[in-house]
Amino acid sequence: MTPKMLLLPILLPAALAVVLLVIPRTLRLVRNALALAGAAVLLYYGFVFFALKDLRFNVPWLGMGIDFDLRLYHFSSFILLALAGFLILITLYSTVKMKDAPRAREFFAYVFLTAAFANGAVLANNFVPLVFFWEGLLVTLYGLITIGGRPTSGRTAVKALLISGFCDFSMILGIGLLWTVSGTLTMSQVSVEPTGLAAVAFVLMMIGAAGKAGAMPFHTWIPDAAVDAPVTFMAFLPAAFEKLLGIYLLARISLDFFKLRPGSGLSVLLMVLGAVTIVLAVLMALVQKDLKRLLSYHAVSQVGYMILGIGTAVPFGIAGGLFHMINHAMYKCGLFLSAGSVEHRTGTTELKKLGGLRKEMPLTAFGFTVCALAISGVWPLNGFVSKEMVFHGALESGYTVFAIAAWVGAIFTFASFLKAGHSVFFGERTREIPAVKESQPAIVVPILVLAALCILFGVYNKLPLTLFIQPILAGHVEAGAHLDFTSHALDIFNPVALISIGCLVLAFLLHRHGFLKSGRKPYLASEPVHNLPVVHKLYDLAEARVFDPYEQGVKVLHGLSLVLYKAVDRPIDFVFEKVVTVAGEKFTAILRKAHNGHYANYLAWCLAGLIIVAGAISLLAK
Amino acid sequence: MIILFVALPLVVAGILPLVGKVSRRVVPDLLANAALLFLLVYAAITGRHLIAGGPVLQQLSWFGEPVAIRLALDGFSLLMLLAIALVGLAACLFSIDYMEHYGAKANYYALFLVMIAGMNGLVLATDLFNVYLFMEVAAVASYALVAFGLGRDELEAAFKYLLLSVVATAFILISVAVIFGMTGSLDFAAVAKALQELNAGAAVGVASAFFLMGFGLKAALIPFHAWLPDAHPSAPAPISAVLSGLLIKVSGVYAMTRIFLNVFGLTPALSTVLMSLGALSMVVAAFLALGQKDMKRMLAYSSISQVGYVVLGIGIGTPLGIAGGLFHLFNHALAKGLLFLTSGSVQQATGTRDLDEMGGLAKRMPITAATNLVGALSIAGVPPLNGFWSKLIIIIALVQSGHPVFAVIAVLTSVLTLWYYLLMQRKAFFGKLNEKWAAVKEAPFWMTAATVFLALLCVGIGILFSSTVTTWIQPAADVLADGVHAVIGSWGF
Amino acid sequence: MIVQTALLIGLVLFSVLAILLRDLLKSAISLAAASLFLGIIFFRMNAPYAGVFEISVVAGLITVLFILTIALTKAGDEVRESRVVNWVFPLFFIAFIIIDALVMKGLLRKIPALASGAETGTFGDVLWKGRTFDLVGQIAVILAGVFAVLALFRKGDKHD
Amino acid sequence: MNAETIVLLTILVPIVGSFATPLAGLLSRRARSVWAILVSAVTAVLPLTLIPLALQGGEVIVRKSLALGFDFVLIIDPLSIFMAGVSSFVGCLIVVYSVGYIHKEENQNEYYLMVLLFIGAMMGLVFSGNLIFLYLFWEIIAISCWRLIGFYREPAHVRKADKAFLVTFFGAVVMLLGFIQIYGITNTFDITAMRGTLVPGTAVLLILFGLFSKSATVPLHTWLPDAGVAPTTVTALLHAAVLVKIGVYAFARLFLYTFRLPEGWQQAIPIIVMVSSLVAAGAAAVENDIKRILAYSTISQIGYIFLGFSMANAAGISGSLLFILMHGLAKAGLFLCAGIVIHAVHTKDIREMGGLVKTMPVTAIAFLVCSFSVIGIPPFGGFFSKFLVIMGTVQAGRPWLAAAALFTAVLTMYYLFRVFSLVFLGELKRPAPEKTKSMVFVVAVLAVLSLAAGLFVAYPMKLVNIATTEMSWWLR
Repeated sequence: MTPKMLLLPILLPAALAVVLLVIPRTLRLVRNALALAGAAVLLYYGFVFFALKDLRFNVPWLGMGIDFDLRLYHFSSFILLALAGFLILITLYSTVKMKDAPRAREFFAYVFLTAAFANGAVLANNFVPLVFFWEGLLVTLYGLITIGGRPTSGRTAVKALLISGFCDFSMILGIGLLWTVSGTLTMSQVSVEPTGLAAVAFVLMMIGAAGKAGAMPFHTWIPDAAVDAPVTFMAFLPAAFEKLLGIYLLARISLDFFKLRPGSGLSVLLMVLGAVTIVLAVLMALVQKDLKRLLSYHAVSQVGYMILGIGTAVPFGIAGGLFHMINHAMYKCGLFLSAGSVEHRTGTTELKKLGGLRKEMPLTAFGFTVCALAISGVWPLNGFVSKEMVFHGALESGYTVFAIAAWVGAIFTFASFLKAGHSVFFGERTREIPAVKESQPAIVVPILVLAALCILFGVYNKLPLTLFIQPILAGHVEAGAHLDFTSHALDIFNPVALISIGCLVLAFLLHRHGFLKSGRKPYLASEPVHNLPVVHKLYDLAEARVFDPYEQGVKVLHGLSLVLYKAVDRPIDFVFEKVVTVAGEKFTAILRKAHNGHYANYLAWCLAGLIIVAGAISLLAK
Repeated sequence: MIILFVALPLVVAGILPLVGKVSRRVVPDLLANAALLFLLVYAAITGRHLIAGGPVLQQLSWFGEPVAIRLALDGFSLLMLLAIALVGLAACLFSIDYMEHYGAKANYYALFLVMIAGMNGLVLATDLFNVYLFMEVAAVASYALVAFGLGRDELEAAFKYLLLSVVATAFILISVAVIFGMTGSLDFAAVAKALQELNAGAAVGVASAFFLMGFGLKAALIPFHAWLPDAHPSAPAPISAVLSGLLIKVSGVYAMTRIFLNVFGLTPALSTVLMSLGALSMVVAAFLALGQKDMKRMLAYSSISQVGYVVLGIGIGTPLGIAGGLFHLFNHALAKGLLFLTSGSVQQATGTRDLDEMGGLAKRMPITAATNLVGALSIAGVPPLNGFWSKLIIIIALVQSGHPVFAVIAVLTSVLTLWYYLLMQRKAFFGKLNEKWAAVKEAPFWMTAATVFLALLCVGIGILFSSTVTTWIQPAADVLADGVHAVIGSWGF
Repeated sequence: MIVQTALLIGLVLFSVLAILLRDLLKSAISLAAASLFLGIIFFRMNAPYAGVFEISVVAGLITVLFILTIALTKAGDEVRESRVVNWVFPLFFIAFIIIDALVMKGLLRKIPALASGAETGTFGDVLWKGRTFDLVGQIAVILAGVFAVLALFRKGDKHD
Repeated sequence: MNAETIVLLTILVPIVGSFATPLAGLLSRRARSVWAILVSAVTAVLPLTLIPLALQGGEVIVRKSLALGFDFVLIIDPLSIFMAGVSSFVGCLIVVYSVGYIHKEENQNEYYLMVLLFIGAMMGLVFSGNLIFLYLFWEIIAISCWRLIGFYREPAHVRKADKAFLVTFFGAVVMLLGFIQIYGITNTFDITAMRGTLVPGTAVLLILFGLFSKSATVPLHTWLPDAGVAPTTVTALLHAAVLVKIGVYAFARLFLYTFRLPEGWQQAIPIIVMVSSLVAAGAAAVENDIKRILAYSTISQIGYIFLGFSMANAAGISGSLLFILMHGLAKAGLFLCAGIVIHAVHTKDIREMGGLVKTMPVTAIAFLVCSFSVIGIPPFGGFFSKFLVIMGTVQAGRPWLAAAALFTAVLTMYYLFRVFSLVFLGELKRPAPEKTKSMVFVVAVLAVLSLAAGLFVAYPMKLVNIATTEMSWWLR
């Protein structure tokens, strides 16, 4: 297996993207086949690389320490495999879902281009190729959102681009600082104490990673995209790819590049960011009326768990965060796909209009339920395991307040999914939607596969933990404590597990109370929480995007531009345009008045001139 | 045979009115232009290798016995002769067509040649009184030529010009008398030698003050400039070209430079006065030009401003400064002659001199517009034309001789100069065609030929500036840089 | 000395009068008187030739010419020239006179006395031997004058 | 043909060719356009033949002495070859574009004459090694710019052209004073003889006046947006590709290759240019005339190039050199797209346009690609240049400036996408098909080039690295 093979995961999808773009609309089947074949090949090589574990491809590129350096090691091979997996599921799903979409060819091209960039970013071992592939995703992000075709998708695409662009630029600044501190751009050689300038670099790069993952301050484009962008995009990028890449980089930052100390200021910062993201996002999710927006807020909230996990800087917590990353990718993608399947058949995802679809769409219903339970952290599923590890990590790190925030998040997550599940699948049938059949197999199969994986990773969690997560932490265990998470993963007879189960029961009661209070209408189950005195006000403000940093940011940008334009540019132009010309005319007018054509005047000047000249010469001659 | 420069034009001028009786137009044109062409060729070719070995002195003899006509030709006077011949020829070519509707062409050419003869005589004179006399010759001819159009404002302008010049020459005469009184002789060499021994600083100071007033008025420096903005615009175009291009330089700057540098010797006091006068006229005239509505008045003020540059250059006194000043004198003669000729073509084509009425003439008169552009950019000092090099040398000399303030003023004035030339371009040629001039045709053949001749000269000198400087400007500058010794040593008769 | 200054004041008086008088005839006569005074001053400063020329040519010939033309053209009426006398010129003129008086007297005393008569010989030899180039110049001025008259008083095909 | 003849040809062919265009014009309109394209193509190819010489990193000095110390010196080194290549290539593309663009306008003879003169003077300036000849070509470019901006002959346009000429002439003449002050110290105008001399602060200020006026940095920048009244090809040539690069090239040639900047200035220049970049970006976000927006955007991006050069470390300088290439391509593309849009919709106000992506797909994609490259988003070329400039700034110990640069980059993204969404997205107000094929072709070529420059950045980078090491004697 020559090092050159490392180029394959980048070049194959890129080439395929070009081909897919070129294939005329009529040859749709050929296109689908090609896409699936390409994804399959990528998956195969994902496994091959995973088995291979170590490979390095390094060729000089721009000089000055910048060379095209790709490195395969256990962490990147794991992410590569995961990316390939999701790619094939999404491609399969899209062959049907995007069948009659106007710009389907572009969609497939962007999907594979994203895959190429993502693979490149994961494999990169020099910061410049990393940034090159990392920011390349911006282009496809913009392209994919505009495919939504709704009038506001252009605006949302720009919003997503600006937010991600801002984060990527701050990451560039972070990398620049890191380069000056560490002296080298090769990622594998960088390992710096995060103090002083390096701390600033850490924060900036963390912003980059969190921005990509969609954490709190940079998340506002995801809910808008949920409505404006195609659902396949939501399942593909915000649910799976972005989370994987974002948390991969966050892990590498806090593990490889900087030696993050548990309990240090930066770890607390991360934990605060995580906790805040969990709580606020889930509260927003609870009151959503549209299934896709609800799921998108959950995507943001779940990232909070991962950041909290990594933020604890405790091996147990970090492992929990990483495991939660892959688990979340699976069940979130599943949830979005099932929402897509519902939308495919019924044409809408409004909770009010939907109801009792479990009889007509049993498989989607089953898939949705399994994933919903997984995300809520119900026992034996993978969500439970990774959440437990995050809870343990949070407690072990000494700051119980973050654990409590996590638990609160768990409560509302389960409450909102009860509401969603109940109103979409388990309530009684509403008349607005005609009779519907189950979606085609190409849509249902990916959902079921993901549901199965959730069950597999939950029940037999030893496999992913030892195979994927453990090697990542191998190099970083300080306390020498044997990294054995698997021993008490599934036992529920310990205080932490009991508390989480208590939370679930609490959520169920909350849902039942809401359900009964609103006269058996499942989609209003969250009203009691929604109508709390102060909270109600906050919700309205949030819906009006008051807290949306992007909207405020754009207003600030526009204000600043206006100030710069009016206070600096126009005055300078005024000086050139008016002041100089008017001054010239004024001075000339004075002089011209002196030329009135009288001979006597002219003679007078001559005499005056003579006197002055004579005086000057005699004075100066002395 | 350098007397030819004076004698030939006079003789031709003498016979011209008689010839004029015979054929009204063809022969006078031919004769005048042939004379000037001969002078040009004579100056350009034979002149150069004459002065190769230092100044040429000629003591004439009338049928055997020596006559007190002493002429001296050195680098500086040869440069002036060349300039006179060049611009004179161009103006003469131009007037073939332009003077058609004025009538009395033979008289016009006669006066023109007398003026040329006067200027040539002044340049070759070796005696203070001769300088005064030949200046009068050129002046009288120019009074008549300015009033040639016989219009009301032409007569008034000519009259004012005459009266002011008379005052100026009176003061020059006083100064000549003072010098004669002090040194007992009028010959440059003798006066220079005598002044060296006499340390009558104050008297020389007063004499140079009077000279400065007289020649200043002739050169139209600011306090004494008032006659020029009236005289030049009302004169017929070729005449204002020769006036602005040559007369103010020969009878003003040449005489002042020759006397101050070669006879009196440039004292620091005189140098500062000259430089400040130059700078003053540079700035004030530029501002005045900015406000003009009449094309030729703007060009007249621009002449005052550029003569200010020349005087500033020469006033520095360093060899480089003098070279810069002389080079600018030469370039300005060509470029300003060109501009006045183009204004003549425009006036003849549209019948007006008012810039606001003109508009987009470039469409109908492309060659005139192009040549005007070349002239304007050359004077504004925009490379690669000749004006740029001379201004550059002046500014370098200013900075090197420790006058940064003057250098900044010179630089800012060249920006101002460009401003009003752009104003002229925009109003006259570069804008949209004013429908009034839709029927306007390009100027007749000889007029465009003259302007193209001068324009090519401007561009040629701009590109081959190094050979021009070494062959023509450097010898002249060396003569002046030697100061009094140039005259004492080699001019003794 | 008094005679000298009296003559000078007379000269200045008559020339100013020549300008200010409205009637052409009177001003021509006062011009002749002024040149007469000048001729006398030349004689007193032992410049006989200058004096002769001044009186004969300027006082005699030109005055006759003026009177003749005035009479011929019967343009004896006033000259309606605008009498704008503004304060600028007189002020500077007086200033110039004062400074001239103060400075020049003291200055000229310092100039060394002229050596012996530079060129001896009759006026004719001086003119011919010493100043022949001036003769050429003189001829040129006369030529210029003639052509000027011819050009300025041409009739017929004047303006198109 | 040795390097000297090639360089002399690169300078003389366009200048002599430009004066021959009116003659070709007499023959026929086609003959003239073919002649113009031929001359510009030859000028574009000639510097490319020098690239092997550049890659060896050698420096050939040609000297021919003239009067009074103004001797004609040519420096043929990687920096000048790189600049010559970039400008002549983009110039040639613009000549091809303008054949389609102005075939209906009058006085085209003068247009082609001035464009070719412009390219010729640019070649002359890039290779000249004597301060006076640098100034001479500088002014010839100012003349041709003046005539080009006033091409439409409207009174308002000509006034703007005059303003542009006066501001640049004022700056240039003050710069000349600076040159003469330096001449007073070193008493030579020859750059190669003055390498390494420390220059007094005032001379730096004076020279900066000239550089900032030509490359339109804030205090002297208002002429550039006003010059938007010129035909789009001219604004593309002026704003994007070539004219503004002169100021930047002169900065590199004078203050990196030749003189040592006094300490105070090394601190001050980056701040000035960053302020200029920010102000221009702010103005671009507010303007509504598409060409003025792109003009302000150029002023803002030029700030980056100056920033990179003033950092004087390997990353900064190579970043700036690469920036010149990438920005030249991308911004020319943007302008020419704007040209097609204006040509079709007959208005410059972006609020009156909308939804043009449906009728002008190729132009829309080209505009998007070029905007991405200008903003600096991979995989397009602009990313590498902006990245290197920022790395250089951070390495030079100025993280705050780097932060400001990045903020301006966000502002750039904001206003470029504001333009893109207002012009190409949204509902279709004025349906207008894409006009002539040649214009769309050129725009597509520029877009593809921006992408290719990004993907195959290693090749231009090789030349840029050599130029950087060659130029920065203090690093060696």
